[in-house]
Amino acid sequence: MITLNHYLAVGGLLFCIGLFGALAKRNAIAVLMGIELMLNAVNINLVAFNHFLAPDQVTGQIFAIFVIVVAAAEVAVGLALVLNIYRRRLDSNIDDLDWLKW
Amino acid sequence: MANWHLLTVEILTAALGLGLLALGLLVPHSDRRGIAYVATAGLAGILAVAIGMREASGVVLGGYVIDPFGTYFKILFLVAAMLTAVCSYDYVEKMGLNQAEYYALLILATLGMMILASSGELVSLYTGLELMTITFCILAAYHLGDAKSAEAGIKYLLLGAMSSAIFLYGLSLVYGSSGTTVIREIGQQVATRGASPALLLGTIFILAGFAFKVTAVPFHMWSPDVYEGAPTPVTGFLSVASKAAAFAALVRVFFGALPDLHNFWVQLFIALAVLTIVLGNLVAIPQTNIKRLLAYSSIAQAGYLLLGIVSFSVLGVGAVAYYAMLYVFGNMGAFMAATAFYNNDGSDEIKDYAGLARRSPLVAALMLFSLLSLAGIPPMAGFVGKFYLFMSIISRQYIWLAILGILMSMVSVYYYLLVAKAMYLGNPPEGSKPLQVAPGLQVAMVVSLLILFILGIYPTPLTNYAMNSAVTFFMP
Amino acid sequence: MLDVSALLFWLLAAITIAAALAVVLLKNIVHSALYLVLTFAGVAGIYILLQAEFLAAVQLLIYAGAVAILIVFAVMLTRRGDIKASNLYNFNYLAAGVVSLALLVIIILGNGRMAWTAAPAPAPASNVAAIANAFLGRYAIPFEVAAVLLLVAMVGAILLARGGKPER
Amino acid sequence: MNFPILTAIMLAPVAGLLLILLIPEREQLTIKITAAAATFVSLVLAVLAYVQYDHARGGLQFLQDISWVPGFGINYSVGVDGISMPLVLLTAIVIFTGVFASWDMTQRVKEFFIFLLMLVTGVFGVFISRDLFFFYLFFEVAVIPMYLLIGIWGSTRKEYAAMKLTLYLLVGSAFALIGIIALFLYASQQLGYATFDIQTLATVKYDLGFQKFVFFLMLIGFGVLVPIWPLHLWSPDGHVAAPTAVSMLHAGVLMKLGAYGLIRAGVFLFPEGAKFWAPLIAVLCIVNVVYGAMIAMVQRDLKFVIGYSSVSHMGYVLLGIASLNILGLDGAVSQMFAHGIMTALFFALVGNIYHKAHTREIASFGGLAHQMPRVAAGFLIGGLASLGLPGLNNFVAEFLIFMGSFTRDQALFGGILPFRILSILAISGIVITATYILRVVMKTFFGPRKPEWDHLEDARGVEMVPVVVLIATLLLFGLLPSLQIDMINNGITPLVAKVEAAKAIGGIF
Amino acid sequence: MINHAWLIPVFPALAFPIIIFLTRRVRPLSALVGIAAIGASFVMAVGVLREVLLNGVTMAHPVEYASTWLGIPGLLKIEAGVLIDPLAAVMLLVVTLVALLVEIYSVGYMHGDPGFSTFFGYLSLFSASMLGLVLANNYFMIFFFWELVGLCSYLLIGFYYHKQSAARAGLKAFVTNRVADFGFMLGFFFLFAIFGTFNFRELAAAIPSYQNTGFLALAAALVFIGPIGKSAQFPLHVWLPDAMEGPTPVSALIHAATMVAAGVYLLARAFVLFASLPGIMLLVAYVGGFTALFAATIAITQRDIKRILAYSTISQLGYMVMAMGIGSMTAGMFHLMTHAFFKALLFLGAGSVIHALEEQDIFRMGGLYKDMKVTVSTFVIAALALAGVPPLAGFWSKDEILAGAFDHGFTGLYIIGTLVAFLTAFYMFRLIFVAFFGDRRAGLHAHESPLTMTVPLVILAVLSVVSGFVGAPFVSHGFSSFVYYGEPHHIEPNYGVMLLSTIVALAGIGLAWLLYGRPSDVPARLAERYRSIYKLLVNKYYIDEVYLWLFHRVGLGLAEAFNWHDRHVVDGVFDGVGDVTRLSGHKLRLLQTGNLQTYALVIFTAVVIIALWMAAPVLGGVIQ
Repeated sequence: MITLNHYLAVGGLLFCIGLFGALAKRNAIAVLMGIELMLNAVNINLVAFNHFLAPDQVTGQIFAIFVIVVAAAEVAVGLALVLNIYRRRLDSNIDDLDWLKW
Repeated sequence: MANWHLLTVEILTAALGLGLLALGLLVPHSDRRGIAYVATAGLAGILAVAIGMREASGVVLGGYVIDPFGTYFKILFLVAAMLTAVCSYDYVEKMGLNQAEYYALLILATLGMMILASSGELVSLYTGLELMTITFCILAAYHLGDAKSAEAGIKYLLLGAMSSAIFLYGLSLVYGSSGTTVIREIGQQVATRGASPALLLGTIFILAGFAFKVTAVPFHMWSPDVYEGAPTPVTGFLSVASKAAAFAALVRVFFGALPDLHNFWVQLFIALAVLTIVLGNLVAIPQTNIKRLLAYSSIAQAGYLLLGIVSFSVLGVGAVAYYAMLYVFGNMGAFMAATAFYNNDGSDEIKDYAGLARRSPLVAALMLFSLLSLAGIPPMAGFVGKFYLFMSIISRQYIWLAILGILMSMVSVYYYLLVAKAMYLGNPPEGSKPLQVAPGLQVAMVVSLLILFILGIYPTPLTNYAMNSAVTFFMP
Repeated sequence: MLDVSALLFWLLAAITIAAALAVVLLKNIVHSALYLVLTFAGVAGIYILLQAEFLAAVQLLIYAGAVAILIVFAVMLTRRGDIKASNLYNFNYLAAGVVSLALLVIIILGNGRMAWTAAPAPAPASNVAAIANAFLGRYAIPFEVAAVLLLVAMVGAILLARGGKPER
Repeated sequence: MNFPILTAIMLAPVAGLLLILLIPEREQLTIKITAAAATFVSLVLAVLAYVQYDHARGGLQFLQDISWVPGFGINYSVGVDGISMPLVLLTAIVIFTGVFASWDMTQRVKEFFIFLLMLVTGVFGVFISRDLFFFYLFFEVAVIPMYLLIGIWGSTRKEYAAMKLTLYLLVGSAFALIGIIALFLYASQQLGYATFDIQTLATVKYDLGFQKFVFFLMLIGFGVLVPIWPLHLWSPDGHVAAPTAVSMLHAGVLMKLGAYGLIRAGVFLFPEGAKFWAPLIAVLCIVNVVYGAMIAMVQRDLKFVIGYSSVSHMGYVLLGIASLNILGLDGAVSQMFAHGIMTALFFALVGNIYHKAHTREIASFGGLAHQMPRVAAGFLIGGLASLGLPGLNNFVAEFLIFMGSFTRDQALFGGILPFRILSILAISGIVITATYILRVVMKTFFGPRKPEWDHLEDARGVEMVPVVVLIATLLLFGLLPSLQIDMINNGITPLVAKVEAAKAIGGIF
Repeated sequence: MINHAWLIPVFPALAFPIIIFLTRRVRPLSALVGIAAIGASFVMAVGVLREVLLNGVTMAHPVEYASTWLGIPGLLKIEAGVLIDPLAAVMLLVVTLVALLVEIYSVGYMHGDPGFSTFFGYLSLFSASMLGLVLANNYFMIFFFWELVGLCSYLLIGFYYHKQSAARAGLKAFVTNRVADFGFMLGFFFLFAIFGTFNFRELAAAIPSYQNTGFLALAAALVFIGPIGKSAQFPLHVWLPDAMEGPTPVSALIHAATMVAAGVYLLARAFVLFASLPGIMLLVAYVGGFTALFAATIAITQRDIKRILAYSTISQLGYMVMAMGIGSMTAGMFHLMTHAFFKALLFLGAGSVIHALEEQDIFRMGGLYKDMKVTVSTFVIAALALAGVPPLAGFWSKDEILAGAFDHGFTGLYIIGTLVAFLTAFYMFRLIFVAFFGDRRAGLHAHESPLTMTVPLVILAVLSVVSGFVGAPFVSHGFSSFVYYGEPHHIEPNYGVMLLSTIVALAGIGLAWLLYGRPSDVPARLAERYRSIYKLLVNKYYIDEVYLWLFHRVGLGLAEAFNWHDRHVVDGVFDGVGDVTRLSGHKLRLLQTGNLQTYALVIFTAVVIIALWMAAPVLGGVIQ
């Protein structure tokens, strides 16, 4: 029997993989990918909760849709910024973005 | 439905923002300055409406709460937006084109904050939060000619996205353990079901998300970089309004949904407050860039605001509200001065402020008194705010916390006075001229200065409003 | 014994996780992007298992379609140097691994200790109708906000991607 | 309601300040005259109030109440009693003379007088406030103008000194603030309503632990300003760096804020706490007196001598407070007044010398009495006041303090050490004081004429205003002390009655 | 007249501001104001004395009236009052008379000095203070004026402030007196602590019945420190010789006749306190006796005319103190009075010489008697009086002290006293023979002083001759039945003592003549022979050196140490706190690396840490 916890475990795993990607990758786009993974993990959680705990309402699914929308917006702006920076520095590595520090 | 009128402020704001976007396409380039005035006037109008609605209360669509607390913060955002708009006239012109978009984004960010402050439901809270965050990313990167600005934008975006991911994870856990996203209902569920591991974990995650937005240490690290890189008026707006909005939402979530867990989260907030106050103030000392200095100082200010949360009382929330409002004037005052200086000399370095008092008494005075207000020196408004905050935590017997807070605010006096030292004690460089400040900005400066004094000397009306708005969270 | 849905779950879970791992572990960013699409698809499958068909469709459309394409484009536009080493780790990947693992343990433990309280009511017949109702009813405000948000993102993306004229 | 004389005293400088804002910078004389006029109004009103104070009725007089923040029981309420009235007068005298002592100021005159008047407003505010909130508010208002005044117009390591002073004072006031808030919360819980009114707060019964704790906070908070050893270092540095008028106001009045706060918000509200900590205060006061005087003896800069002498003299104030009886406290308040006038005189004269000679190095002087007989005479009189010569105000004050502490019958350290021994040790300071003051007089003013100082002109014209006014004040209250002591006693008696009514407890030692 | 006695100090007190502020530029007027004021006081003092004699005011029944100067209800009453008894009346007369004569003398002596007017102003202030002191009816008031006379002494010693040595001498005098005043003040604080009053008569009434003599003895001993300082008793005598830096009339008035006698006067005023404490009395007696001998031995080797007189003064003051100590207040006061006359005369005479020669070293003088007849003859009369040659004033008063010591069984003190009498006669006549007789030194142009100076000399000379008779044992109802402690008594003449002291005085004069009366190398040979003793005496037993060492090495050393401690340790600690704060800011700043993934890492690490910190409720259990 597949329980809620199974889904949550998948969500958790996905979240942490995404987190690892976001923390450990040099390329800004890869970081964005990691973030997308994290958001997907949240969505799995939301939908699973919706399915197992409160199926009378679709709150979780609605929430997930909003998350997807926001994620899309974030990606759009994020990629635009990456392009902007790339054009200036010919580089999309985050390591090098340290003009602002201390 | 019957109570759509409660949304007047939000609707007007959205209309203004979108209208400006449209206007930007219609108005010829040479005449763009008018857009700035329209934006300012529009904000002023909305502000008037909001003040008129300050006592309104009601719930729209079951999850959107209009109450004095929310309206208080909306007024705050509008004031901040107005000051930012006034402050931006020259600055934006210097940055280049796209003025209409700039003001539109400013206003839409304000909209996001309003949603955030009034949401009684997690989904709209999240969307409001993201509207604000993404708009700010764009605004932070708005100085297209400046590589630092882009860096600020991407730092804010990526870190903001990561923090909202964990925040969202927290929301999902809270949703899972209570079965609802309406804050009031969550509160009821928590009251009946009690604490559970996932709920507490969710609380921690949510706290991390808010801590990021309010720049609580150690979630603060984005802010100095972003503040430094972003266009100065945007930094001002970001540092006051987005922080205030996050605090408003934080209060709603923690006091509305999780009051029964306060024994749990108060400890976390204490830790955050201590770290924030200490680190913010200490690291501000060696700063040489005014924006960075203000960034650290505003980190420290967030720590003081957290004290109000720690106290978990009407007084505490009221103090947070009061402090947030005068913080608008204090911090925006400083940023207005910094903008005026940047417009003339193109520098944000404190050492270049030498002799500013001779070159422009008004700008120097505004900077000085704004900083003193931030430091909590009477008769500036900041003193009263800090007074309430410390009162609130002492009433909870956290005397050590109060001592720490006050001592660290004396450290803050040190670095604020370093700025004062440059402005007043230093001599202006050879051949420097008096600062040219646009009349509109001058008016805004004088008004801001006067308000700082007035709120410090006669704080009663605002105090009453702030305290009354805070009562909501402690009514059975 | 394993029933069909369980089998599907394990399968989808395995694909999703494996693809996700590939996204973060591979050194070629183009490959990463492709595996990302696969992950999104896997997640969409899980949604179906959870009876959220509409959401699965949205997921496929927006994520696997739009977002992934956007990313691939971006990868192409910012490509420079050797594509095989376009997606390397930074210097603190070890710490990142430790933190991620620790968080995983915490999440699993926290969730695992939960006694989830299920609502008694049965699932509504049609998700789609319920979702539509919710969008235009209870969630009208976030819906509008999301619309504004997308507009903002669009404007912003155009502004930023177009770039400004250099400093005067 | 009658004419709000106290508010008028406080607002006269504000009015002057606003007027000065409107005067263009180059009209220096007009600015100075405006400042002098504003402070003169304060002075006249203060004298008037002093004379009109009804001794028979006693207590707080010239009351004025305006509700300010009702929710927190904050009222703008002013009034003076026998303790604060002399200090209001002191402030008025010192600022009035201070304006004249700054008459030779030529650099950034406008800002200078603006800040100076701002500063004095705060000082007046503290002394007239009956509301603890306003008390504290005014207390802090005085600090920042001080920073700028010292930082801009000072000398000798001015930036360092200004920062040091500001931080010391603010850190001190931080403790006081905590104390005030804790007190307020405790009291409003006991009373059932919120109030910051000092008289009302004094009616509350605070439990012993609370008293000890809060009094300690007050001791640190106000002690810094007194300044109590070892928190005193801001004061010599600050004195030295500050421009003349600021030194006058600073040593003359600002330090008194601390002692006043300690009496008003410390002893009056927490008599048992005061009893507990009194021995510590007494011990520290000996350090202040003796150690401060010893250090003054080896200073090379005239202002440092006076700076450390202030540390030493304020030690007597502490001794008076520690004695917790009528004589001692009468003396303490009287000493606050007397020291204020005396030290203002010193700084006015040293400022005069410094302005003309551009140095304050004692070793470089000698025989200045030849060139500057009036300054020398004034300085000598100041010195005599400082060493407690009869006929001058300081003598009366010190005498009362000595009597007060001497008649305090208490045994410390389990009965081994009578309080009296502490007081004897402190009194021994009069010998050291005489030594260093007269040595300075000798080295600076006596001895053969030095031709290199022949260009120095004696004080004359407006420069003599501070000298004459201050000396006259010292003589007036020195020869007719009843004028002062009756007033002070009027304020101290109820306070001591409260202390005596409090539970008898042992001291910290 | 008695009822207006409070006016006596008021005249000169008014003269002071008048001279300083009004008449300073018109010198003759200044002198006139000063003299007129003290003259008026003198007239009133005579009137007071007359009324005291006629109206039966006695020691037991004085006249006292007072008004409150400073009162704190129930706690403290400080009076400004007047207490007139024979003691005060005599003292008033002595002070006003000497002051009057000195002021007249000063007109001549100070003629041409740029500080002429100021000088008269200070003298007036001094007279006022001294008279106030005499009239005081309580300890507080006596202390008040005690300090003021100290101030005047300081001002007048340092009158020639351009001389470094004068300035130093003034400082020394003031500080030394401060030490004494500190003790004095503590003493009457103790009295106040015990009895709750400062008033002499109230104390006199209360003291005899007080039981705790130990405590009282402490108070008395402390009070006695006051006279030790003011009357220059060992070990606080060091200031008086240096005080000779002041103008000579000042030395005559303040440092010989009046102010230094204030200590003795205080002992007389406080006699009831001491009389009840035999131990303290003994202390007083021996301090006095020792000082008398000690100072006399120094005087025999000094060369400076004023210094010789100064040590002589110390020695004589020691006599008076000794008289008090052996219980004979009458003798003490008697000697005070006669001493005031002849010592003032000696100083004025010396002043006349200095005025003429501008030279103070007696060995550079000689043969002055030819040119300065009045000065020298009056000086010799005074010296005879001081040496105790009958029937001059000094003889009677000194004799009474010696007789008192003998009668009361203080044999030791009696021997000391007699020895001192011998030494006194010796050093005075050493001075006279060396300075006034013998050969005239080359280059000296001595001339007699003007009339304003010589007339006071003559008057004082007359007084030095006759004033002794008021207290001579042959006179009935003399001084002893007038100024006394306890019961009036008549002193029986003790012919043995008289005879011995006369012989001793003559022997001293004779020895002086032998050694110094004609050219001789004996003194030099003696000095060579007893070189170490001679050096000890010339250097005044090195007491100044010891004090200087104590002050500079110990006092200033300690002060420097404190200063260093304050600047480095205390300031170091607080600055250190500041530095640590600043430094930690600088270090913490480096955490901000600029790398956004590090920031993210920190955020998530923080989340993990918080979760682990809260592991108990989150992972391991459920909070309540």
